[in-house]
Amino acid sequence: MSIALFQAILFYVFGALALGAALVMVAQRNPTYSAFALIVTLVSLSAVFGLLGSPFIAALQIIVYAGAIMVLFLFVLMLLNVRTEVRAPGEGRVFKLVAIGFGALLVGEIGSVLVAARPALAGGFDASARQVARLLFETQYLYVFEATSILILASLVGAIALAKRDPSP
Amino acid sequence: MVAHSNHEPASGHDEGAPAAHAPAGHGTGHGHPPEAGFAGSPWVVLLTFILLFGAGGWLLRSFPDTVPFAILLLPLLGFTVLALFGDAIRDQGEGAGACWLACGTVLTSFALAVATVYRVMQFPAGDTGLRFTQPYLGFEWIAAGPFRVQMNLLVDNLSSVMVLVVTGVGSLIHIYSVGYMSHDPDRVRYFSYLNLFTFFMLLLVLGGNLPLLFVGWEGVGLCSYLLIGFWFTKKSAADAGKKAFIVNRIGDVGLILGMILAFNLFGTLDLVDLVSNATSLTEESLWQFGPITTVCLLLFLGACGKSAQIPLHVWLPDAMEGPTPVSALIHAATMVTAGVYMVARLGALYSLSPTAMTVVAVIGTATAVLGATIALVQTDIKKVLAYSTVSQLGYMFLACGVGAFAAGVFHLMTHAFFKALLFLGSGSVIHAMSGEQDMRNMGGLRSKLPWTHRTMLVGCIAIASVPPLAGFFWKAEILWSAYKIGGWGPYVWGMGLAVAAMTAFYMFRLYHMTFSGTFRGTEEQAHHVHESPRTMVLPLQVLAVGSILAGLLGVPAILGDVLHIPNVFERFTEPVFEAAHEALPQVFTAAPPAHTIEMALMAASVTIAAFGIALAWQLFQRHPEVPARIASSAAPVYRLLLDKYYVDEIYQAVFVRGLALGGGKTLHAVDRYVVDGGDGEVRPGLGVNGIGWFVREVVAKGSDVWDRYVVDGLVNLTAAIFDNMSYVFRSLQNGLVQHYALSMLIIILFMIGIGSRFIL
Amino acid sequence: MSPTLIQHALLLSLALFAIGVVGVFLRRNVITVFMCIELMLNAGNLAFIAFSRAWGNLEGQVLVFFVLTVAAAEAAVGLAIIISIHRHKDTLDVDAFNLMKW
Amino acid sequence: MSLTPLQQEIAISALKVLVIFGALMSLFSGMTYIERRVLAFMQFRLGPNRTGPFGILQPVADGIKLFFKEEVIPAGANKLLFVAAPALAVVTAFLAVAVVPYGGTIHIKGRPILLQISDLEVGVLYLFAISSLGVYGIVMAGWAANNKYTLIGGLRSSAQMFSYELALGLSFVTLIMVAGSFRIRDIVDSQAGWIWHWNAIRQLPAFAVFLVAATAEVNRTPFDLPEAETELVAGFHTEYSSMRFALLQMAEYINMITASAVGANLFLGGWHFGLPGVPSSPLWFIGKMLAFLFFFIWLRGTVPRFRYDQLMHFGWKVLVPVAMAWIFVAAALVLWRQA
Repeated sequence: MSIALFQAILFYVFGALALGAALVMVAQRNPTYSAFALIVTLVSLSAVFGLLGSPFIAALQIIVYAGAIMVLFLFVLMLLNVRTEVRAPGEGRVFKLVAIGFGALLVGEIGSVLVAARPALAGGFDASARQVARLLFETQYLYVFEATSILILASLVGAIALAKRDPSP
Repeated sequence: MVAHSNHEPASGHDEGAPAAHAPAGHGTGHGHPPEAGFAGSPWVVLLTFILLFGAGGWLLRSFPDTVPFAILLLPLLGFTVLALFGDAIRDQGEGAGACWLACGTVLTSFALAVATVYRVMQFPAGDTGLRFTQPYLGFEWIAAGPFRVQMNLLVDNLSSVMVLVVTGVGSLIHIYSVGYMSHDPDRVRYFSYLNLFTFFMLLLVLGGNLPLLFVGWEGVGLCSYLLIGFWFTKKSAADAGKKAFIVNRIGDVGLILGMILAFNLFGTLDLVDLVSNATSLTEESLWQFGPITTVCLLLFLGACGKSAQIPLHVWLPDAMEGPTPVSALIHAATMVTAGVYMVARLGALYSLSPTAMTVVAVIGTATAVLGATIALVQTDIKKVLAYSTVSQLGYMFLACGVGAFAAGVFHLMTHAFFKALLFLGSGSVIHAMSGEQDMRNMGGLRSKLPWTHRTMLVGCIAIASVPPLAGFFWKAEILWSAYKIGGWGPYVWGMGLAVAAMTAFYMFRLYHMTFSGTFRGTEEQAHHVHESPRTMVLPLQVLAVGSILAGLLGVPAILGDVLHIPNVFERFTEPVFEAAHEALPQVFTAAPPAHTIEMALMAASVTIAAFGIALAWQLFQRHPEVPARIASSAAPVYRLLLDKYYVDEIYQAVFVRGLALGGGKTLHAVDRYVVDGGDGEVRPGLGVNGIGWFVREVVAKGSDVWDRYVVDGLVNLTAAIFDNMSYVFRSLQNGLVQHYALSMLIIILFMIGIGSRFIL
Repeated sequence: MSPTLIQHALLLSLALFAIGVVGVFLRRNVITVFMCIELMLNAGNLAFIAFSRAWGNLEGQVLVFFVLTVAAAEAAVGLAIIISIHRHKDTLDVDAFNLMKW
Repeated sequence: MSLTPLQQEIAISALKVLVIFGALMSLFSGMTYIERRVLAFMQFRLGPNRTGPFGILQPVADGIKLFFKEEVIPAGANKLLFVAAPALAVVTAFLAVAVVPYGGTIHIKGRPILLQISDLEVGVLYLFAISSLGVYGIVMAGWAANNKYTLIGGLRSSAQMFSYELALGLSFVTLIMVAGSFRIRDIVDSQAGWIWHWNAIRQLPAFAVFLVAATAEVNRTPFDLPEAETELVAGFHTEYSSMRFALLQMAEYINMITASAVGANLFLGGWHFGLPGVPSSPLWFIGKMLAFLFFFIWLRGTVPRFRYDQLMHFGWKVLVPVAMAWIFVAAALVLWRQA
């Protein structure tokens, strides 16, 4: 039993977890369950990230997605008090079948590419926060970073403006 | 490079300390105006001031490269303080204190500027005699691929002169404003703007590369907008502000494009490198619109906007809506000369392109003439000065255009003195007349405003070229260098001479209408007239002295040799224009005439100036009734001048309402009479209708059948097809997001499918 | 850690992405649809990470960083939009939002 | 030894986990007693003093009582989530402890053993991640019980944790900048030596922000709005009874202990004594942690509760700006020192 095997096992465990939770999320009619399922997916994904040797992104994944975004989702769900989806009588069935068919086609297409592809494995891989930060702040990405800060600000204002009750009524 | 970035952060850190408190100290220094003093024990304040100022001085001494930054940042600091705490200060009843704080910052920068210039002069001169330092803030401002802009200033012979002018005149005008604005409730805001303007102007002149210069450029534009519209409740003021802003934008487009092209051309925007790269290029021939010419002309467009040259001169006269000190500082002394500064700064570049030089000279001359002629008849005292400014700026560009950069900058400096003096004087007059600006309601103020009168007189003499004051020397210099280039030089010289005469005339017209004769104002104006407070008179006196002495700095060589007065100014600034002057001989290939001619020209300019003065005296002192008669006899010309050549109206018609209405009418007329012309009966001719008539009578009948069955048939068929297909397609656009998403997915799959063919 | 593992990670990301895509079509609740989109984004992140691991190139990590940022902004605005829509139409059924048609 | 190195590693880690787990459990039960006792003294009461000497066995009694109580699951509740919530809460609470170091390295039979379950390179970020997951337990509990008090309690607490996590994180940023690492161990070691190297002194503003934010983060007075008895019965765990209630309580206390441990590590120099001469030892760390715990209890005995709007206002308009400002200052100082 070696470290690599250990990691591999963990990888498959978390991968399966993510996959299963994702399926649950899509299959589930109750949006709140879907939300929790998605959270499980995200957390196990972050574990996968960690196993793929990028602890920084793994942490960020949980902080941003699980910690912020999904809480927002849950808030909205509770605020709007969303009920379970009622099954629509008949109509839309064809559409969904077509959609699933195309989804399968997607899997087929990209899967064929991926299966055929033989990814390499670089040695001496170091994705520590320090390295990522260097790349982020010492290259052209700095401007993108600043731009994203502006984006965040804009979305902040936009979200407030949108969700604010209009005072008139 | 003298500056080393290694100790920059440290010193950049401590330059704040002295700056932060020196103004407060100054506040206490002058700070006992009748209105209010500083709260708290003055002794404590004074002591802290002394200590901190000493500490700051020591630090600046030990890190001399931070001094220019201190010069820059002091006014900014003043602005910040006033902008953040201004209202609080005012509500504390310390408004006057705030004003003095503003003055303090600028005065301190002035002191530092003097120190800097002194230091620059200590540097070992380069082979050209150029002494410069490039203080470096220690970081790169923009680093985008090859486009790198350092955060560095440039202090050399030229910019140090400019800094002296800006801070010197600026501080005087600050002090003046304390008196002038003392009754204004918003004066704190006013002073914060004034400080901000000073900061940007200093950035403009000190900026070590075009982008920094551009920041200052835009900044002063902004401040000018803010200050013109300072009394924004008055619609005319607000409109004038907007006008200035917009017109300047037109110029700025040129400046930006020019910068971009310049970067493509030289691969750098650093001023020093620009000049050194420029010298390596070969000059273009006349009327060859190569890259250099294009760059120069684009930059010159920017200069036109900022320095109010034809065709962008229209904003400057309206800018007089702002407070008079603002007109003095921004629209006479500093900002409007930015264009001249830039052209002179890039003289090496311009001198490579005869085309650009010619354009500059021609535009300058034209503007000079235009401004002078309009100024002849204006009756609003500030309008006269405004147009005089326009024409003097034209003079400066004329100088640059004929390659006399040093003379142009010299004119710039002296003009800053006496034009600021004149504006402040007029401000004092207006102040005394309680807001009256029309000279027809003035007169006989000589006794009432003794100091204003004396100083104004000095200003008038200085601007009308009377030796040995400034005006005479630079006019002689510029005209001579215009004449000696040969070619079109003499014509320019003639124009310049005429302008000189007109200048002398309208200045003394202003003088006489204002100060001599009898008082023509209303009664309560009469007994209300009073000499301005000390704070306003003092700057006038200082500026007057400056106007008298400044001229002696730049005595033309020919006179200097006789009188043994060296041309200090030219010798000091010469190195900056070395590169330009080297290139000039290829541009102006005329053998310089003999010195006797120069003497003659000088004599001519003196005599014609004297003539102008005498004429003004005759018309407005001896026979005040004559001008009216002249005006009526030459009514059309008079109206033309009085209405400023209708330029505003033309712009209004062409650009504002133009294409909507004026153009529309024309087009309509053309359309109706030329295109449509002649419909067989009424208007015979070969317009559309003529042809139409022919067609209607002959061709149409035949084609009708074809038309109805074949053409319409096809059209209807197509229509039918689309009509039916629409029923199919509209179901695609059913507003259901998911359906759209599906179609999106399908397309993506299609694309992936194609792409994967290549991968596999 | 072996190349096959990387490959499986990529396949996992593909599977997640496909699930997200299908989910967008299956679910009629706007919020769930939105969550499916988030899932797709995550699949993309996974692919980025896997590739960056494969080729020892950190740019993938940086891109994930930006995806996270954008996702956060998007979630904020999107949920705000959903709330305001719900306020007007009082439902979260995507089929109800069909004003954008001929 | 017949174990392969990997197995040894795993065994040691398991051992560490067990030890820490036991220590936490006992500390938790101890805390319930100590808190009641101390509060009682602060209010001139006696507090629990019947069971055992000085009532030391009180926690045991409580445990037994809770254990034998009836489990009640409300009819309208969402069973799955209702059951899952306490578990989630406790799990996240325990997960956070994994990266908290409690001493340097000790050597047993020449084998270096790190006094820490796992020394993550992104320890601080991990802490955030886990603490942000902690919200879900509460939200779930509040929502699943299908009761308006619990729902409001859950929403409140999640909103509160949200807002104060921000301040908490910002207060850590400066430490990270100064230590130049996300590794908690590095941050602790950056405070070795004299006492004024402690971040609590060197970075007083950050410390102040941390104290407030941490108090809010663990829902202690004056920020215990989620279970504001006077308004919300018992907040999100109104409907819980018996062991699930005990679990929620445990989660709260474990969170508090974690917060104290983190505070002791990041701000009070962890296992360093504060004088260059004195050898560093886990004892100092434990002492500091206990001091923090006492501080929390003290607060509860002293300070009245905030109003909800005040809480939000304070979090967003005071705490966050202060932290930001301090970040700017600290960054400037760091840069200046580097130059």
